[in-house]
Amino acid sequence: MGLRPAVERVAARAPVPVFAVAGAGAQAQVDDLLLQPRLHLVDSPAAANVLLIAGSVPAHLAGELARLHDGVSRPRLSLWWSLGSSVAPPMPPAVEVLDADPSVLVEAVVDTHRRLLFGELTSSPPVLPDEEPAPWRGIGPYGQGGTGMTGGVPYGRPMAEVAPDRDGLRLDQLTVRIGPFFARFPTGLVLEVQLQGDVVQQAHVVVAPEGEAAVEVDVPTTFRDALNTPVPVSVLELERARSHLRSIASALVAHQLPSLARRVLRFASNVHPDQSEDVQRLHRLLRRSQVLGWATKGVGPIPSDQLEGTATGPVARASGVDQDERTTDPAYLGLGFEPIVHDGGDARARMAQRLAEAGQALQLAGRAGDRHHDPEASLESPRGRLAVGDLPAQRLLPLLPAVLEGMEWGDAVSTVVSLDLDTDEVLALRSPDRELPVP
Amino acid sequence: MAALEPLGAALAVFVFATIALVAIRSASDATAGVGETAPERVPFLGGHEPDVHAWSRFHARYYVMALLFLAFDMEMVFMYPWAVVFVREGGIALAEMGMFITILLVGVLYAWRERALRWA
Amino acid sequence: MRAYLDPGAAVVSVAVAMVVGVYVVAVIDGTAGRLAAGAGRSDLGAVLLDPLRTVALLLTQRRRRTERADAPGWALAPGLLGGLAATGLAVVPVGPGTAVADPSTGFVVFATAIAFVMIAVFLHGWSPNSLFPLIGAYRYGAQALSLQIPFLLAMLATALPAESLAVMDIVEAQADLWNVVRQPLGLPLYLMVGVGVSFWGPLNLPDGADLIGGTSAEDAGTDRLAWELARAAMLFSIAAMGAAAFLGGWWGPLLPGPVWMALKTLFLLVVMVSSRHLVARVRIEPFVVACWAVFIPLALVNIFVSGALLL
Amino acid sequence: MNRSLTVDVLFWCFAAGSVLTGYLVFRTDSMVRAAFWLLASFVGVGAILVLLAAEFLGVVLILMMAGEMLIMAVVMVMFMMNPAGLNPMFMVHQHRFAVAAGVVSFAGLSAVALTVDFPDQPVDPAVDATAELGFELLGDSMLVFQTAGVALLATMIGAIALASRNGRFGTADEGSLEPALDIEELESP
Repeated sequence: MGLRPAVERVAARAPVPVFAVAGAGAQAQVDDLLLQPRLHLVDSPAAANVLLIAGSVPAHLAGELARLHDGVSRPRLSLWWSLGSSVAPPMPPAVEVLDADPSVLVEAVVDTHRRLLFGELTSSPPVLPDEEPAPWRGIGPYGQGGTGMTGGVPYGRPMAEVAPDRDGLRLDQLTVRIGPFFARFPTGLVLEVQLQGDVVQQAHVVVAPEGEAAVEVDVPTTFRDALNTPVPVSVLELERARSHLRSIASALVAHQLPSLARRVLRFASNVHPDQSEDVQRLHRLLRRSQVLGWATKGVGPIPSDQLEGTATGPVARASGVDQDERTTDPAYLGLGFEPIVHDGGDARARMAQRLAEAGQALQLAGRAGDRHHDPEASLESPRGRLAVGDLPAQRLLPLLPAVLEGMEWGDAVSTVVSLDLDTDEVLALRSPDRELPVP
Repeated sequence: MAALEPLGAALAVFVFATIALVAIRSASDATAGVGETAPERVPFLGGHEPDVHAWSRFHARYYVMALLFLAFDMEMVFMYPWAVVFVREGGIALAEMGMFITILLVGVLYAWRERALRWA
Repeated sequence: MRAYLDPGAAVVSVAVAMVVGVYVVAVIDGTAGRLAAGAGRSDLGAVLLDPLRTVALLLTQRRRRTERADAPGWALAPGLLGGLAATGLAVVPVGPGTAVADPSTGFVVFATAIAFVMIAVFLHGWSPNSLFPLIGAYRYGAQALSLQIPFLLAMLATALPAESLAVMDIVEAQADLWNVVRQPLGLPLYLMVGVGVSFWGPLNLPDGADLIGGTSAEDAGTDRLAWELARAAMLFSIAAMGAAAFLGGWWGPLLPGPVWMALKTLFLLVVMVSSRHLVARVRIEPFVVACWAVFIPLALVNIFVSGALLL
Repeated sequence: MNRSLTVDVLFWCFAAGSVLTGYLVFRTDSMVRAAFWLLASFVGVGAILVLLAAEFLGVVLILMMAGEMLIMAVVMVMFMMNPAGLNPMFMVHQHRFAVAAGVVSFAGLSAVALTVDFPDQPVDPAVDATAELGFELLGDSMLVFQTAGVALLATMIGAIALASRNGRFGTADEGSLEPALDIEELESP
């Protein structure tokens, strides 16, 4: 005694390592937690003590959520930040926070962690039963579960098998499903990739089976409301700028610049119509940091001819497709709106496109006065054309297999990040055969 | 034999620092409670379990670069003694090493030209 | 006769220097991060205390194993990295005739410590038997093998004027002119490689964000603590050597030598540590090509030009 | 402790360590461990070289082995069927022959070591061995040195030509014939 309580007292004042799962309707709020100095958002559950589940996580992810929970380091607890959702997570959390105010959440997380350290709360026990992935003990000549050089299930799992590759070697191919809680992907996105070394040989998107209770995309957002009711153009455009800036912030995190991401997030949360020069300054900063430079140049190119019938929005415009639903809206025409188009079609062009559009959106918001958009015209969301039953994510995801093929893993992650997929939309996707529905 | 003591001091520092860090790393074992369950030991892939062991015939695609490195590393050995006597030998040292390096740079140029350094 | 301390004194002085150095790295990182984030008022207390609190927190976190991990390798990796950092630090002289260890091959000993970092990182990534650490380990293999030659060449240029491989002589030879002036290409190359060797910021490819932590993705508690300590120590030891080899070590007006040495080390630390908040992650493949096709020729030009100027 | 005793103790530690780690290379199932045990063995040999007053050569040996053994680990993992030793296996084949070869070579080397009258010429501590090596390279051994350069160039080009599939003239296996090996057959245990 003596030393340990002292260490625990000091530890209770440290930034709390949190693994955050952003469920439906919670992505923006979870992204903003990066601004909280008393939380430390981590990418891997091993580094975390608190599992934060925000918004609603659909029931079909129960197994994965349980496995994630069991991977969190002890002492651990899970905490649910409801954010207006009434559907509790499929795994009962120890603590619930009903208030949407982030400072209340931070208080709760810090307090939970402190009580966990002081033994007032007990570390949550493993959810999954203590079962080996496959029975192996005592099997085989050495009791390791295998036979021969490559047979059996040594220590519970089989070994990988060889497959041909483009450089003529036949080496092991690892088929893994990455997601649905991979920190760089939106929650719910599961990529089944075949890796040889660090190169993606094949990737495909696994979708939740039909019939699973859907998290309806009924989480109200400005753009979903705008489908039915007229919304002031200034409100829409401010929201667009915010969304684009958030997307840039998560790209910055993926490119290992969390500090700059904080700067962008702070900008996004206080965004104001007369800040378009700040966007210029941000552009210079991103160029200098090479996020809009060699870090993304030539990564994940999507030529415009691949885009027919698939992506719309900034992804399409970054590939040189001059198409924007706002040009059909009389309110925007009155403002002299002209779509911005970049060419290049790579991750860099997509990020530059979003930054330019954020600046444009701020200008439009400043000039819009009290104009309202026309709910009859089709709606351009920050991720492309939005209509009932026509979600941008559904148009973006089919691009992934072709783009990711043959890509180094780091570039593959940059590419997925550059598509700016919406968590709510990804969580809503269903298909009968778990394959992506063809748009 | 005069030069051994400094190396001995460096060795002592190495041994001590290594042991100290291994000790720090083992510090929490003292407070460890019950063992982990099997699901707690599953490598993290984002929620899904891996189907196979990650240990495999890993396709390191930079093997050509690695072979190039082997040759170049060998060359570096010649350069240390050269650097020490460079000033005393003067122009001849410059010319000889210049020739040696030029020959080896041809190899790098060849690798670059054959695109042997790229893999993705 | 070359300078050295007896083993006990050597261990104590390096241990003290490493603890201070690691803490300074953490404080610089916190400050640079807050500046880059443009946070309004800076919270000095948090900058100074958060590193210590995080150490305490990691001490309370349970370590974690993965199924069928290489436990000895996993335990050894951070120790090896820290031992290498300490050895590198030991051969850096702090004042005229004052060094923990100044072998006549000091420069080669330092280079050896740098070269073995790849063994430590590879072991760290291989041991957990998990996909992302494994990819990180192999990626560092490519990174370290490519960095090795430019590093050795950039360092070797400083041995030319000294006519010796002893770090003390390399510093002595800079009495009139620092190597950073004599060989302007040397220091940028060295710093780039230094950031790469301690896998920091833009060159943190083995523990990168795209691999959700890479070789340390499965680390918890003291595993993570030891690894981060060792990595920061590596950064410190590289900055110290950079100050000695390029910035004239203890040479400087007015202040005593060791103070100059500390100031120069601090300066290089600020440059290297803040790179993490200024530059994005580099892509591994173009980086490998750049190392061979650009940095090696540049380092050779550096050697030959500075050599020709010496004659 | 007196100095020559320290050197003796260190020598025996490194010597025993080298032999032990060298033995462990063949006792482990994991290719990575095997490569790193071999590395440890080389480090011991390098340290012994240092104790023999060949300071530069010893340290440089250790320096070089880091890169070489990492490459060895990477390549062994690439091409061995069971790289991590998940299923235990034997690194040694033809046990009887191996034991016999080992005993014979040990006996031979010991005989040489015991019978040869080694020259006893301690190096003058004032001599800088590294500089001597440099003068040798730039003087009498100049031709050897330059030949080494050409040999290394040939190594590089040969390695690239053999190992790299892509090149200026298309892929290496264009128009080539597969060797008549049944891969599946090779892989069965």
